[in-house]
Amino acid sequence: MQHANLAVYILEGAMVFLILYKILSARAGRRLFIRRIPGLSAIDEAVGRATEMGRPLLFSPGIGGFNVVSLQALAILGHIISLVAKYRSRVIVPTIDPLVYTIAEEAARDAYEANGAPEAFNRDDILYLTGDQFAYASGVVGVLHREKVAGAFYFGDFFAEALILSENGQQVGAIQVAGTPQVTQVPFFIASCDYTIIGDEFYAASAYLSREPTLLGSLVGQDYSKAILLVLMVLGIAAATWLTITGFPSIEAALLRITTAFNG
Amino acid sequence: MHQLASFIEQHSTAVILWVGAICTFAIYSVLYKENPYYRLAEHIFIGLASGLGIYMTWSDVLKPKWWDPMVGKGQWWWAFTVAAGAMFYFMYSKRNAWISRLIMGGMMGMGTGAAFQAFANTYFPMVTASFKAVVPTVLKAHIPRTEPGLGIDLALSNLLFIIVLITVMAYFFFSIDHRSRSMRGTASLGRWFLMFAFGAMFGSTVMARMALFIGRLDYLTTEWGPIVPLWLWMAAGGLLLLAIGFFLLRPRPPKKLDEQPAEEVVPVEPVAEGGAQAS
Amino acid sequence: MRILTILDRIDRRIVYLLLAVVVFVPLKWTIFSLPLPITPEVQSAYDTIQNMPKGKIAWISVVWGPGTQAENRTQMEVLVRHLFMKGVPFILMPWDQQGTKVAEKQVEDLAKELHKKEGVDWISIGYRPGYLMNIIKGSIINMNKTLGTDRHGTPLYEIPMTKGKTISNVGLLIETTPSGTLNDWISYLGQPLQVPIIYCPTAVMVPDGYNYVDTKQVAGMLPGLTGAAQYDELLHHTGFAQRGADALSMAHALVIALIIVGNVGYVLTRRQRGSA
Amino acid sequence: MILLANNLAFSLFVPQARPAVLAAYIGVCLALGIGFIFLLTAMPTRFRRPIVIATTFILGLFYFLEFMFPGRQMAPLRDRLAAAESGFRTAQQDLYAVVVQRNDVSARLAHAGQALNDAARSLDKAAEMIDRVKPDAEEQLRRAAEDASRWAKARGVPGKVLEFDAETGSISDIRTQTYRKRVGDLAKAAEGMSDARAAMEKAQSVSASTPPKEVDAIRGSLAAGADSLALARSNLSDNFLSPYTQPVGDVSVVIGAFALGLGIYGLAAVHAKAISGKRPGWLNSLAFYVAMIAMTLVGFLKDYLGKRPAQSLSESVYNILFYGALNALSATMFSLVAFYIVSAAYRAFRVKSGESALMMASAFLVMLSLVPFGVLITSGLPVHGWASIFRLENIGHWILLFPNAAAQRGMLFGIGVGGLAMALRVWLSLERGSYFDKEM
Repeated sequence: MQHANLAVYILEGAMVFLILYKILSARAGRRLFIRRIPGLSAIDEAVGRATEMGRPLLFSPGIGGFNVVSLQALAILGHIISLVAKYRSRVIVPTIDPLVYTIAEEAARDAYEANGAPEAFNRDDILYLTGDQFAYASGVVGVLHREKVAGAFYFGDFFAEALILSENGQQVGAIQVAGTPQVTQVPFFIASCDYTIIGDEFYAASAYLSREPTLLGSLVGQDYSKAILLVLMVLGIAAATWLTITGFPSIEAALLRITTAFNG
Repeated sequence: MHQLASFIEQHSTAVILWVGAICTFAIYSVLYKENPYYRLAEHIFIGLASGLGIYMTWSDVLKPKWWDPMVGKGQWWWAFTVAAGAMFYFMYSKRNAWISRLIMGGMMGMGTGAAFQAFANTYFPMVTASFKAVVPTVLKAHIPRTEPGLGIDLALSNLLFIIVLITVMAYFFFSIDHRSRSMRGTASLGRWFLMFAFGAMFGSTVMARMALFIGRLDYLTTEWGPIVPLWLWMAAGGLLLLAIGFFLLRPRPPKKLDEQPAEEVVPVEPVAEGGAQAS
Repeated sequence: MRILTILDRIDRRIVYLLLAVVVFVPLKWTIFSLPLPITPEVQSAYDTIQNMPKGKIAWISVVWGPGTQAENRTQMEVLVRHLFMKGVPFILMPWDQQGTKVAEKQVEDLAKELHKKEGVDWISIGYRPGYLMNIIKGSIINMNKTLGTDRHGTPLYEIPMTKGKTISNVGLLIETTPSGTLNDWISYLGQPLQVPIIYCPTAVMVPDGYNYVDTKQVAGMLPGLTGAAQYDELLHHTGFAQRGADALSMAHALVIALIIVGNVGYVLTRRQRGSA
Repeated sequence: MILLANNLAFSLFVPQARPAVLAAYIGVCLALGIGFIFLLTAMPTRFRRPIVIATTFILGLFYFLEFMFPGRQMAPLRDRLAAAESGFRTAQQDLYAVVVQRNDVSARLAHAGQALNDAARSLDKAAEMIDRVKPDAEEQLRRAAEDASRWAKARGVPGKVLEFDAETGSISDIRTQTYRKRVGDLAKAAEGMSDARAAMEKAQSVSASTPPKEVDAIRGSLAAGADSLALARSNLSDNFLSPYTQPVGDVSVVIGAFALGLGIYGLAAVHAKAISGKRPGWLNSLAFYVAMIAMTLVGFLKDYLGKRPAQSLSESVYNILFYGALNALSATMFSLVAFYIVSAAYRAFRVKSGESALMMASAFLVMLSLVPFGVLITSGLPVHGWASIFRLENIGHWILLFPNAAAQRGMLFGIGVGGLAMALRVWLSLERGSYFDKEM
């Protein structure tokens, strides 16, 4: 659809309202519960192990451009980098987008400074590896092997190169944790990584890791939004089923109108 | 110079085929292990791709959208974008790094403002597409209005579709504890369905990926192969046999296979914690 | 029991070598040609060409480049073979700079094999950059003027095959593609002029392609390399398509065998460890 | 609103054709830009964060509002078109029922006829509206074009620049462009309506005795008619911001392109350090430089050397580097997945847990269903009838279409909502985390 209609005003309006409301109430000090996400607990372990072994880590923010997914990947990177800086370990961040590259570099520098070790920050660890999908993949494969990384994290948009990266990481014996909103690549990460974050656990990751009230509130708001969608679908299914049984023309007309509104 | 030029131009097809074949072998060598040839190919690859990136940024973006309107059509105001672009480079300044954040913030704003339209266009149709009837039409006497001829098979499939959809969505509720009584069954059922779907995605991708490999083999055998002299084929075949022989007969350190079977493939013991993932 | 534990962890290099052999051997030499069940969409593609009225010509659109030639070139090959055998003349229309050379060479080879002549049985208009819709719409008004010249620069109205022909002589469109160009053909040629379309997508695009088969917007489809192989079988011919399909089958068989072997090894090793 | 913004743009942004004047203007722009940045450096710290927040919000607002405001101008016409479209869709569904289920045909046909009659009335009204609106729009277009040329003459802008402008759509002539699009859209809507009407007339002639195949074809053209009405409707929905989406998009793409230098600078610096320090592998870094410079150079040379021998040489070298090296490297790297998919399947699909066994089972079934030798296993079963559902290709198809599609959709809803929430937080500067919390 080119422009919003009533369906958009109601549905997106409700979702935005719920998310903002939950953020505000969380900021006001309401305690919120978040279920366990096992793969994310493994991040600390991977960082600790890499420090013990004296080998670096690798974090790939995916091959997406400067978009919402990459921003979320950078938020996760921020958490990992401050862990790494605390342990005085190393993390190599190969990037494919110049803007993602600059933000990653700034985040890394800040994290080392905040942990009192600005001299431990090495600018060469944040890499820009061209904008080409498979040139990027070949570069990451090279880094995985040459640096003998002890842990690899893949968070962001991944496509066909997902399996190339994670299989090579597997070969060098790295602990690997991955998460991507590209659902078709999830099975390949599951097959070759130790932990895989599935679906929108990817967007829950920064809230889970930082326990920041704003993010926790947003996450609960997202749950309510999904509940709205679910209720809407259950109602639609009930109506469609009722229609097959009774054949009321009014139900048919209503369903047709809703479908038209939702499809623009 | 002239001779080189005319040689290249005359033999450019053969040169392209040879360069392509060498690059192909260099990349495939990484399957055995990371080695200097792969490393060289990787660096050349990144170099070529960056070079092409620079050239394409000019020829596809800056020239048609910026230089031509500005210089060719007198739209002088495009010069302002230079200042905006220059703001990125302030990230290297200690005191004025915030200027780069200003332009970054602007770019982020543009991306996020468009998210509302993207959401409506991507996910709204999915909502209505899920309005599926789950009762076969044979159960009642009169004419069906929508979905005429909904047979038992389709009705059952629809029912399964909806169960999968609901349980999978339930798995992704974060503010409800999965250990709670109401959620335990639903969420774990959702996870089972997820794994089943992942298997299907994996299985349906194999064919497309194999076709890519067949494509490379086809390139090597039908395009590059015919221009390769016979003696080279034979030498290469001999070398390959030798290499395989060496690999099979290579001295191996004695290992206690029965005690630590996972060691050879995965030097680091995987963090085996229940429920994290399937492998 | 050592052999069983080995099954549990075959070195990945051996796995890779097995794959290379299993794909290469059936591709290079026709060792076995597995009989293929013919699926309806391939059969109807075959019937479309078989039932083409006399005096009609075909358009072949080449959207692919060398990246997907294993699939798309093979699909084109089997269809061109059928057109040559039936004596249907065709115009090759390449839209990809690199694909042009590969496709033209393929047609030249086939023409030599089946003793067909360029200009009488086939022509190629050479690489054409440009917006597909404009070319289709222009051709509907005046085909020979819009398409202009063939790849050697001869105007189409001087070539015996196309002399005096218009869009109404076009009785078939063959679309060989690795990307989403089908919609333009359907909306500007297939639906308005009722020109049957044979759709040849790559394997990744096949699930989507069945939608068009269901709605009859395409007359037939050759799904990836296996579709081409089935077509070859309909032509009673054994070629690269058949070999490629064998290679695909073998590769899948290898994956399945490896999974079985791995599980046998895994179960036995575990049992052994459990009893020790 | 369009008029106001456009008049402002008209008087401020005048294209300059004479080279000297143009150079001066560009120079002044650059100087102003530098001055602006200089001002920013002097900005007190306490204002910095609010300015960044405001910039993010305002630039996000453009696309937000562009989506949220429905186009006011043609609203009644769009409503008519929507009504006609819904009539078409209803009739289409009825005909579908007629084709699939042969009982109660007459009731269905009556219902379809009713819907089509309603649609016809809506179409008539819409056509009336178009006839009424179109002369106005044409008049406005004519006046806008006249204004533009008069104004151009008054300011000494050569007509060539302006005319050329109108075609490609730059900010200086957005008014003309907007009206031209509106006139074009009206014409297209009328065309779509006449197509739809033809389909409708055929559909009205359907009777109980029409052969099902024909009914099905008519149903198809009804659906196509409904689609073209929907297209016409969405084309007519421009609001006051829509004409600016193209220029705004161009500006953001151009500004983004300037950032490439950051990445290339970083990449070049790493390799330069390796070469100057003779670090292990410095020869590879040298190869990187050679490749990058060669590719950039031949790319530009082949475009800008004109017809010289050196040009054709650089064209051949470009072909070798692009088709020979880059393409082969890319395709080979991609095809590595074929190997990794085998080793991953071998290692991961074990009966270690119920989950991995389940994943293995579905992968197995789908793989078998796709290849000839798998299909051969169940080729003994009948093609039609209930037993056909056990044929492997049908099982595979069913898995992809039902459980797989449902699970994907369930995941996608979560991902969509998560992305929307993230976008909302970034837009309103509510996001927390290292980069977003930093003091400026």
